[in-house]
Amino acid sequence: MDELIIAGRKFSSRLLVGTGKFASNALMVDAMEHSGCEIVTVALRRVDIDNPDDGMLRHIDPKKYLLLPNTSGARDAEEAVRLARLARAAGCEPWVKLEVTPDPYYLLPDPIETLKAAEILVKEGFTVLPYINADPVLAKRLQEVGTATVMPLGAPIGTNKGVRTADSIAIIIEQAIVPVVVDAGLGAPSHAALAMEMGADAVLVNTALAVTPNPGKMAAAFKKGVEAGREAFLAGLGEQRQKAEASSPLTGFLRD
Amino acid sequence: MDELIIAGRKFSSRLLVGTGKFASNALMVDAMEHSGCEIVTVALRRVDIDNPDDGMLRHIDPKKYLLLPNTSGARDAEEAVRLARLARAAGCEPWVKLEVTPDPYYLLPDPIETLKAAEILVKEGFTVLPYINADPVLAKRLQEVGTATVMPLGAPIGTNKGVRTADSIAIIIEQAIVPVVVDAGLGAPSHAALAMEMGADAVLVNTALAVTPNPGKMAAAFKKGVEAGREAFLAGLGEQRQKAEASSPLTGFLRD
Amino acid sequence: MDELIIAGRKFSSRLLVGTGKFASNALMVDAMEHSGCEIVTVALRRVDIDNPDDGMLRHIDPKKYLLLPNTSGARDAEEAVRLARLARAAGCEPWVKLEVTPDPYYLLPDPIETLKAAEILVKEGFTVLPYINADPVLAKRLQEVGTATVMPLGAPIGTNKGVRTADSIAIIIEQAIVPVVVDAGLGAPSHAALAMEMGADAVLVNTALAVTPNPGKMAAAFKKGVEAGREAFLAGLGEQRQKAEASSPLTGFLRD
Amino acid sequence: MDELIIAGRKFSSRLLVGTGKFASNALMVDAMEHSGCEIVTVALRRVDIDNPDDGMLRHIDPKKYLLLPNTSGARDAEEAVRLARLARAAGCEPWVKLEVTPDPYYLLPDPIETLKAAEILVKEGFTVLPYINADPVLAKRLQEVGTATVMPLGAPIGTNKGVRTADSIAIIIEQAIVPVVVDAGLGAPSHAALAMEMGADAVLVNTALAVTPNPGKMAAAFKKGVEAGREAFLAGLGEQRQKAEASSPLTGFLRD
Amino acid sequence: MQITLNGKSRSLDPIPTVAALLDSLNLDASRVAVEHNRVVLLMGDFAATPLRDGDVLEIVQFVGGG
Amino acid sequence: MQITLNGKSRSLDPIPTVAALLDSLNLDASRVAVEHNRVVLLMGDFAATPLRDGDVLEIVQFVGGG
Amino acid sequence: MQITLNGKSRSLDPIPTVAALLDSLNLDASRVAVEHNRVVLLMGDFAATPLRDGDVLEIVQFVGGG
Amino acid sequence: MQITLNGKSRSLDPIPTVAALLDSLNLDASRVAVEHNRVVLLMGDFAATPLRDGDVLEIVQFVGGG
Repeated sequence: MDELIIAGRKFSSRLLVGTGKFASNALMVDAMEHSGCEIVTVALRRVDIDNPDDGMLRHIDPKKYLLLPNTSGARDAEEAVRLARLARAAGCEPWVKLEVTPDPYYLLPDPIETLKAAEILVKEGFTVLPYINADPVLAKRLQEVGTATVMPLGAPIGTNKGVRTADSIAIIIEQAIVPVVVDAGLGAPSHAALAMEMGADAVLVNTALAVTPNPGKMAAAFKKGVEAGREAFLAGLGEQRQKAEASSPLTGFLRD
Repeated sequence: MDELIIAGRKFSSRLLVGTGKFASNALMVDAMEHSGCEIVTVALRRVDIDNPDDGMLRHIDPKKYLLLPNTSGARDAEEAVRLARLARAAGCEPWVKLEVTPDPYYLLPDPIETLKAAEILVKEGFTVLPYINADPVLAKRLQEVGTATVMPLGAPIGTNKGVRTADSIAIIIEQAIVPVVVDAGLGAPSHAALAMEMGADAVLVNTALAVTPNPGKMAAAFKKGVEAGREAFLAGLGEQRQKAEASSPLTGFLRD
Repeated sequence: MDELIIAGRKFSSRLLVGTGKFASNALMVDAMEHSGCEIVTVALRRVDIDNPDDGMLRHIDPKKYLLLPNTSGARDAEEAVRLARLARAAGCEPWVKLEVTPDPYYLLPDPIETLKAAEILVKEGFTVLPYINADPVLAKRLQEVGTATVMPLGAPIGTNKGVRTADSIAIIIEQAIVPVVVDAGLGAPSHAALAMEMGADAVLVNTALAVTPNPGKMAAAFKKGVEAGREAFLAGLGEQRQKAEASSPLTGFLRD
Repeated sequence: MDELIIAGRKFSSRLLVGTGKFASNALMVDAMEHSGCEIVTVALRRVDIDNPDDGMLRHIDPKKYLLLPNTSGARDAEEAVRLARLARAAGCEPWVKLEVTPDPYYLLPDPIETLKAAEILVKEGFTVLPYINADPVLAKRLQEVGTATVMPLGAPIGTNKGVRTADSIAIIIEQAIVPVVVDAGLGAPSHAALAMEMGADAVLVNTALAVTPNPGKMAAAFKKGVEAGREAFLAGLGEQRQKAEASSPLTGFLRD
Repeated sequence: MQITLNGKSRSLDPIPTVAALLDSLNLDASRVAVEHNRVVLLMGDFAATPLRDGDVLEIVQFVGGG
Repeated sequence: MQITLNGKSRSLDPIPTVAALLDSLNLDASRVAVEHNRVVLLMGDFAATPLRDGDVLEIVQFVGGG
Repeated sequence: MQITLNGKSRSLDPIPTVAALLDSLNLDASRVAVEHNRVVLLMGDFAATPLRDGDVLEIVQFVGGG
Repeated sequence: MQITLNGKSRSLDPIPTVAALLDSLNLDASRVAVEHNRVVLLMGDFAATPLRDGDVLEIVQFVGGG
């Protein structure tokens, strides 16, 4: 049985889903269900004191999904650590998708602050899944401090550009001792399939599911794309060739 | 119900499978079954008079699969027409995958001879599925003479390079009045998914299934890849963006 | 001395320039001069009887530039042949850039009509430079009927996309017995350099020079790009490698 | 006059050359001269006590070239700092190409150690040119501590893959307040031209010049490629378009 | 009393504890997380955590995020 | 009699028809297609198609192909 | 007389030759090419080519093109 | 005396200074850089830097590098 194991915990789905930007909670849940995912990311934000809503959490069945709080919004290690602690205090398991993105335009991660926060959070007993640039050396250092995965980006968040960082991600995968989860920028099932064919252990998708008119249908498509890529990776893909190779016999033709 | 209709005939699978180069008939059948395909291509070759084998045909259940004879090996229109007629005489339905490939190295199709043969075969009542270079004008002319599909190549046969001709295939799809089947060069499920996301009606795969150690598993992977791409196309894919777009809220953060 | 030879005529420049779409004749001439080109393409159009201008021809020094009339606008072989004959009657040498583009949206060439016109024009003594899709088999057939070059497109006219058809152009170059001139779609010097590094004999550029605010400067840039690519091709480019290779010594470091 | 200014010092060439891996000092000098470069990188290694050679330095005219010592071989900040100090003590100006590459396979830079070393060296008065992964946030942080440039890699050292990190480099350029020098992986003049067209301020090349049979000729080609890209960037490149745009007039044709 | 709540200063009638504050704001203690003077509180501590003049509180909840 | 079969010349004892030829070669008529002097035969015509000296025959069958 | 010139029908006072027509239109014969009833004329033939009622002429010149 | 030179231990007849050491090794002081017990020396200091038993020296020079 082909299982994804993160920090000793087994998952049968290799598609993680983000819950941001959906037009409604109903569409979000529809996407979650069709995706077959077992891990969903959530963010922490201030309660609007003057007109509080009762939040989106009640829409997510804690028996079906592992809630993975992210530290989105954090601009440095300290803010990320505060958010992780708040999430745990709010009753989540001590898992955290570590995001430190000082740049508001491209939301790219800060390698220095991310490593700093990862060290602190690992020491505090968190299972840390860091969102990073596709930087093989940084990925190694994070694994050395004990992160449970590395989550290199395929392209900047929300761009739908696909695996633009393929060369670096291939190196990260080759050298990884923990699961590699490709995060950010995957805009189509073919992107997710490609990441999996390269040997990624899982992918995380949000924008592509949230911005389509049919989140449920798109989520089902991504589910198949991820499985397709994984199965092809396990089956063994052929090399790319320069010269053509006939798929029909080259002998026994009429004229021969 | 999302059906592929070729020459008035309905198919629920959008993955066509070629039967060449498999290590054994058993592996070929395994791939066919896991692929969920309803159309399989075959070639015609001289019987080896001195030690005839009883052929591969008995391994293919004619109730489950539409046999699509190709004209592989033909170097000009005349040879292609002879092969098509022989295939029909052998008891096949009058469908033909038209291939005219004078160049033995890259097995690329000849636009002139292909159009010539297509005209003759259409007049003789064949349902013609021509294998062509990704040439939008040629694709148009073939449709004008009445071909049932156009089958532009993604990359030379057997190279596994994927959809290298994406720009031209996008134009062919935009202008097509018959199904567009991307043929040749698709080496991974992500390639098939991409073709479908672009709006292709179907894909044909052979080498990628035949050269892997696990044809059945790879065929299942391609089945999912094709479905993933099709469903994503129907659901509506997002645009690629230059700037990032946060998937988590940008307001309400601790510091604000 | 590295010369480009077309139909026995020697050229020292490998950059051909189109004269369309310039904001003024002065800018056109500026681009021609900075490009170092020796061949410029022109089109034929009806004189506006009611207010004729005296044309752009007097701006082009026939001693410095070989005028290469194109058959732009032709939708079939017959129209292309008429235009070629008119151009010759107008006093041009019997050279023609053969363009047959029935499709008004993407202006892609028609392989059938192009071959038909090429045969007629070659018989009539024209030096024929056909603009074609990147179709290796068509390129071969045109050479067999005696065209002086083949001019495969890198991308549709005016798109600035670069050499999107690299795989096919590489095959055309490998198999060519006449100069291969990459035409259309080259939007930047890096595109022209890439084509030349691949072994193309020359490139033709128009839009990229006409649409920039500084045609002369851009033409000079393309001149250098073409020369850079040609010289690198002649010097011998290195292979792409997967693993890195240090450019500094790996031994004798402090710690060793 | 279009000058490259690094740390207040003006250069007319935007091509930096590495001196590693040349088959002979003569070929190295030949490449340097044809490249038109004004900055050359060198490495520091232990003298072989038992049979010392008198080094390559005497082949480099200090009046023509600024010697830029690199810290290649350093696996952490401390080793990099030691090397920089040794280089200065050896009589070089206090400029250093900062390289910290713990990974011996892909020689990719360590973001954490690189930033740490940069801070120290800037404080000690060095002009620091750090070699980094194409990480926009790291690039920003290095500029904040006072580096004179950032040198993001196009692809791993010696791979000749070109600007594989284009998306990230475009962001680095957009946000940079110091010159951006694309370093590593540039294997052909078209790669260098592309980097310059994107708005890079300069490029550094070594392997592509050292591994060719004709370093001098290749260096001249890169010189032109860099100038071509720079001039095109300054002239203003056109946008890529999806639809074609005729370069010949669409009206006044015979048939109209 | 004056406290700073989610970045805004507020004056309230004296309230004994964090739990009481949540009550007064009609916030479900099980749905929020609270940082009290930069110290994160466990839910169990809300009732035992006295509120004093000048306290700085962050009250957050989960929202959709990627 | 002399015939050219799949490109090779062969001398055989006289054989009356294409069907008989297939028999003599142990070929299952239902599994092959036959071109007789450049004319494609329908299976039903094998028995009715006389074989003559100098005839040129192509006997083909389906094989795996893409 | 009636002729079709560059696709438009025109009535003119009788004009003897193509050369004369170009004159009357102030067109420099050295800058244009002429197709007369679908036959391309060499410049040297303009003067010798009579113009008749119902003739179809195309008069073209070079313009910028790629 | 014993010193560690470029990572290798060496026993030498007593040598007074770094400059003398370079001499004895036929190394051109103007072409090398020296680290003495982890302290980088300026060229001008070679003569003034005494060599003692147990000293650790690195003597490096420039080579081609990218």
